[in-house]
Amino acid sequence: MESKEKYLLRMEHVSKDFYGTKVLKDINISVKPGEIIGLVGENGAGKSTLMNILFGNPIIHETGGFEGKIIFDNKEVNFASPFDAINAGIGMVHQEFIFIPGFTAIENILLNKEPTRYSFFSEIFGDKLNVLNREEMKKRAIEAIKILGIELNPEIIVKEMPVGHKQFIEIAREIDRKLLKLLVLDEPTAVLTESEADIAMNAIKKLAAKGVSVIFISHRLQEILDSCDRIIVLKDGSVQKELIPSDTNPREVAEYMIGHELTKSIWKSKEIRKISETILEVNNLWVDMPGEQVNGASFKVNKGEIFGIGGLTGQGKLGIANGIMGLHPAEGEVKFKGKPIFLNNSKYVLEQGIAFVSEDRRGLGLILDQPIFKNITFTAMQIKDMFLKSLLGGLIKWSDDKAMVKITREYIDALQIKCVSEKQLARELSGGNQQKLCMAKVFALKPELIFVSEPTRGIDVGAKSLVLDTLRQYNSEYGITIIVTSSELEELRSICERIAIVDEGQIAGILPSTAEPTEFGLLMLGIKSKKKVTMNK
Amino acid sequence: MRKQSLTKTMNPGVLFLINYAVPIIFIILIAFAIPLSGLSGIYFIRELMIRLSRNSFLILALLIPVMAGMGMNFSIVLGAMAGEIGLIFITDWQIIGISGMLLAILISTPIAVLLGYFAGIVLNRAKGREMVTGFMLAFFMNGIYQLFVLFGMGNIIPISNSSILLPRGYGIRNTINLLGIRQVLDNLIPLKIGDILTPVATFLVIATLCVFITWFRKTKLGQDMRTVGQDNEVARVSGINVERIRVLSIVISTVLACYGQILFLQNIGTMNTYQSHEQVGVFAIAALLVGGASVAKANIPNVFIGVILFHTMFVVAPRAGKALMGQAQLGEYFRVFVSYGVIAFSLALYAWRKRVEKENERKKIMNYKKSILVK
Amino acid sequence: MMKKIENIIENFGLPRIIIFLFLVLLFILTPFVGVRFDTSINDVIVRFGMNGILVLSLVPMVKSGCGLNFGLQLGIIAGLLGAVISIEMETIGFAGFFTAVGIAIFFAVVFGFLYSLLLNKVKGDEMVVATYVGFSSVSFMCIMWLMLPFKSPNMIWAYGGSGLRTTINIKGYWFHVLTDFLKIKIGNYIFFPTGTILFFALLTFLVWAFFKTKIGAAMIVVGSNTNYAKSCGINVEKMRSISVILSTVIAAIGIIVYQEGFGFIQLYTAPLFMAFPAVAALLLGGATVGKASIKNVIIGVFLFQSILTMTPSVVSNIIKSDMSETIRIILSNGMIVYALTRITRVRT
Amino acid sequence: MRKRIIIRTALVAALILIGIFLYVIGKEHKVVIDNRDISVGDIIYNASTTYVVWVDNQEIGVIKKGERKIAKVAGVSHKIVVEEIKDNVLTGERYEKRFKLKTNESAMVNIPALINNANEWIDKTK
Repeated sequence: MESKEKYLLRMEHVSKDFYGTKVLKDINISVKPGEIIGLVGENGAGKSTLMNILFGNPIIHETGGFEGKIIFDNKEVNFASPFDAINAGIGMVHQEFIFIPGFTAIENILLNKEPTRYSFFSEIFGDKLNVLNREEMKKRAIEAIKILGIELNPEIIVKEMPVGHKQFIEIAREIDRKLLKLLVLDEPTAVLTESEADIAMNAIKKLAAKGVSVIFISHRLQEILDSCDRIIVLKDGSVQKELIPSDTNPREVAEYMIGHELTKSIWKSKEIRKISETILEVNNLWVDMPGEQVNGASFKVNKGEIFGIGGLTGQGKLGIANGIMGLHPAEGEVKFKGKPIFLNNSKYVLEQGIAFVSEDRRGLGLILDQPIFKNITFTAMQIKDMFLKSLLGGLIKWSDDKAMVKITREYIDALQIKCVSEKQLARELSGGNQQKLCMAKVFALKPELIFVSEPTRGIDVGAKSLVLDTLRQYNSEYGITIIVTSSELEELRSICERIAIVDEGQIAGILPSTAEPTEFGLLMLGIKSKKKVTMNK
Repeated sequence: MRKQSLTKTMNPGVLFLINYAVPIIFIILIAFAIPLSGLSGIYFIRELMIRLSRNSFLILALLIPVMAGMGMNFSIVLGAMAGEIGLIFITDWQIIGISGMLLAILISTPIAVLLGYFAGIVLNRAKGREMVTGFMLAFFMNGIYQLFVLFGMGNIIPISNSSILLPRGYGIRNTINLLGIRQVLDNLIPLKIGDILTPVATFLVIATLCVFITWFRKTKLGQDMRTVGQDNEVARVSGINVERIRVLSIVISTVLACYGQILFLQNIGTMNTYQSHEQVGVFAIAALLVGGASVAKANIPNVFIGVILFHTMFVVAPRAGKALMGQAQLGEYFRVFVSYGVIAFSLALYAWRKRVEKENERKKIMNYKKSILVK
Repeated sequence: MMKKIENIIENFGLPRIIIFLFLVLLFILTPFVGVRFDTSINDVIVRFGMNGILVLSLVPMVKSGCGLNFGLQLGIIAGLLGAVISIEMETIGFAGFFTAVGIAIFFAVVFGFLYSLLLNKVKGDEMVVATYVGFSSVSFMCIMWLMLPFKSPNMIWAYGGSGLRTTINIKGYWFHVLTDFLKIKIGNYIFFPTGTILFFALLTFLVWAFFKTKIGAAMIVVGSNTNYAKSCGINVEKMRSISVILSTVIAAIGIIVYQEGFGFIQLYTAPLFMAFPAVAALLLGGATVGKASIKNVIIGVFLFQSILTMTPSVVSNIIKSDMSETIRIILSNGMIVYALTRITRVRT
Repeated sequence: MRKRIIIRTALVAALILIGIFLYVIGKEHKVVIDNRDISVGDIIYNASTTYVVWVDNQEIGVIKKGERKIAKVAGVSHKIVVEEIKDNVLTGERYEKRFKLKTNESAMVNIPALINNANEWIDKTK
């Protein structure tokens, strides 16, 4: 018993499944007071789910709770809501800012924790009529900032601050909680410059020295190696390995993160391709896609190849396709078949013969309340004037439902879309069939180049292979160039010739899919080359 | 096709112009209208004095919902109705003088609270559309008010004083004479500057309200409202009961509007039972916007600047119209046009500005990224 | 069972049910309070023809996602201009009617275009802005009616006072040209305004047809999923503009048809509140802020006009005073408030 | 917490009391002032001259004999003052009386009776 005493947090045999699919399998993690734990893992390794469980996020309860138990501060806990977790002394700093831009640093640090002075009206209308104690607020804010050890005037409005500092505001807010025992940091350094990141890491170490335990989630492996006491590698919902930074190296971590077992079907070239000409050339592309920013990506795609874009979520891989398709403001030079194309103009891009199967199937991919045949034919009708009868000498372009239905039937057979009839609403189809619908819509455009984002996200295994096979087929039969963007490395390696890994909005490197998985892992973990690592060490 | 940049933010000078377009235009208009009207300075000042004392309170009632991010509270009309119901009762009971007015306030407060609560709940169910909803709600409640006053009073609600009842025996007359409380507050502390009678007491009341609002901003509740006003979601995750705060802001505003209307009518001295409240919302809001406020930001100076500019226009427009076209009617129409136009114009400006500013924010972030990534 | 009822209420909307029951009650009561049933039916049909097009005019904007057109007055003004100018030109009969329509369309296109530029700048806040654009344009026209140099003695004040009259009698110009076209008399009390109804049917068909064309289809998509539309390379702003212009034009025609049946052109502040009944009618027909169809228009106008015609006669016969105005206010505005509070709940 | 409940209940009570108080002191009463002959039992007081009348220090005006004037006053306790006037000159013949009125009571004052100190100088009616 007393041996366990020295642990602040113990998660024992924690398992969780969403609708039958196990996302966490028998997790055992224990954190000592004042210890910094680095949490590493691919997308879907279970990091976020684990944290949601710890914080008693409503999603967990709505989906039937979890197995196993959590002992925090020697009490078994199962928080009903994040607020309970906070009251128990667990703090969280999110990747995306959560504060009021129009408020000063002080007001933000003490958001809804403001100390107040008594006013008589509170007797009549309740405590909320007490007056804020500005002096006290300032004092506490400054204390918190001091611990962070940065130069920051608490009086200025956060909106006016340099972006880098904004992250500190959130950390400071957590520090201010007197009863803070455990702090969870989710990618806190994502938006920070190297130097700011260092400051942040030092602040975190200071906290730990004060006895606050820290769980540190980051994809910047170097930071983790530099500042954590222990590294826990999650993979496919279970603890793959616990490592001590001092006696490991990036490569090892990457190995554990990506895993060894070889894919059943790595891409095998049917015949060795002769180096064909470049079809798409992207130079220094910037895309302002919230959460998936692209910061100057450059790469080339060969005609007729299947090109993969991978990387961890939030690093910007999705931004590339969306940017080129003009769905988010973009800047930079994109050449298609040798001639430059305008950005920020979807119609133009589509007319050039570039099409897009969006990752946001229900939002961008389909009109859920419209029948299948409309969904498949609409884009083609608008862009290529297909499926239109022109009356009064082309004065009126009347939509030709018969032609639509005809082509729709063809695709329904070709892609084996399971539906009652072509008149059925897209909303009523299963995820897999909706995805096929999106693809049919794109094929109907007869494009030369297709962007496909997260083609198999949230669809069942059977449909998965079918979708991938369809892509392969259209690539080999019609020689359509396909650029697949996916968070699942295995998937990419199974259909792509070459895979580019995106990290912090830039192409970290391009590898043939036959390369060692670990190599990809290293790229994802922001380690461009051995040299840089040693340099930072 | 237009070339768009990720990083080129909008010129702040232009933004400033957009912010204050309405007051600027107004000042220009007035600059032209005053000489045309040929009004004597003294008359002019007297008029302004009256209108300041009469309208300021109602406009101040708009400030708190703006703070809570609910935009211009078109449903202050509900408050005005509550106030009028109070006045109807005291006229019926023949309670006169300052005590009559206070009693009216006392009676109408609970009604205003209830109406405000109702309005708050309705507006919560129309997030993002508070204004148009509040506006329609005002129309809707006007119907209910008619039902209550025109058919309920003298039927279900006993009204003893036949002089305010319609000849048919129930329902309140179209106009009620408020002789009993006419200008009792204005003349409570009589003070003559030159030959202008200043309603000192009324101004004191208004001043008190200003103090209250400034104080309120400093309270926890005030802070919560500002938080909610800035960002619902952040407020929610930091544990603030957003819905409740929003309702409260409307309740307060409604109650204040109720007092405002009583103040207004004690100055006028007669009450159009079925019209007095109808335009309250429009004029108050127009005035506030003219004062340089926006849907998201309004403070006490805006109120007074607004009253002065807006009502100067009201005073001079008819005369100017007459001088210009030989028709007072013209000026009449013109000022109605102005009140509506101002609202349309500044709402549009604001909605547009909101977009520009959002883009600017994103662009700032991009700039930052570039600065750290491009070497 | 309980569940089922709840579902029905949820789908059909409580106020709609209440109003419907209220209407049924009215019809049941008519004979007992000594109101002629046939005449009231007749009124309903006539008013249906008069108001149908105004309500129809709302549909394009709803479909393109611009919400309920509280700025309907803009179209009405265009219509009024057409009407008065046609009279100034002393055009009579069908010629007069169609001159009016023609001129009205011209103005409507201009106004609609400018209006759409504004609405595209204020995406999300269309409705509140539209409301005040409507109001201010009406009050602006009040000034214009005073100042515009019209000469026709039937329109300007007989003695003194410049500017147009508040109401202009169109007898002798194009009064009832549609109503009396192929008019069918049934007994002494009922007649069927074939022309009006036909004209309404024609416009309805055109609107329906429009949404079968390439542009129409694109417009619907813009309304139902803007991002999808963007990803298909549709120019969202352009589609919205077209829908706004379309709405304005139809509204302009609508008001002329209304006057044609009513017999008078009402100027000055008369159009101020004309948007709300139309909107209410559409909603009553089952439309929401985001969805509206021809069906909604027809059902809505019928229900709404029935209530407007029945309440005064029936209710005032029961309680010896006229409550109809009050009831109208509560019904129409209540309907709108209800619709406005519903949409966001659907969204979140 | 208890403190709070007490304060709030007290407040509500206070407001109600204030309400009643306002009602009482704000209530409007009609006071009819006659300058006419009046017979009390077998005595008859004759209205002989003209008087100026004040009620609650507000001048009601001149009442010639045989005339009547109406004053509207608010509240409970009131003071009426009459002074004789001869060829537009106040004679200094002042008579003062105080009287109370319950809510929804109105009074009828007879000057001849008043100046002769008869008990029937005032007649209160519901």
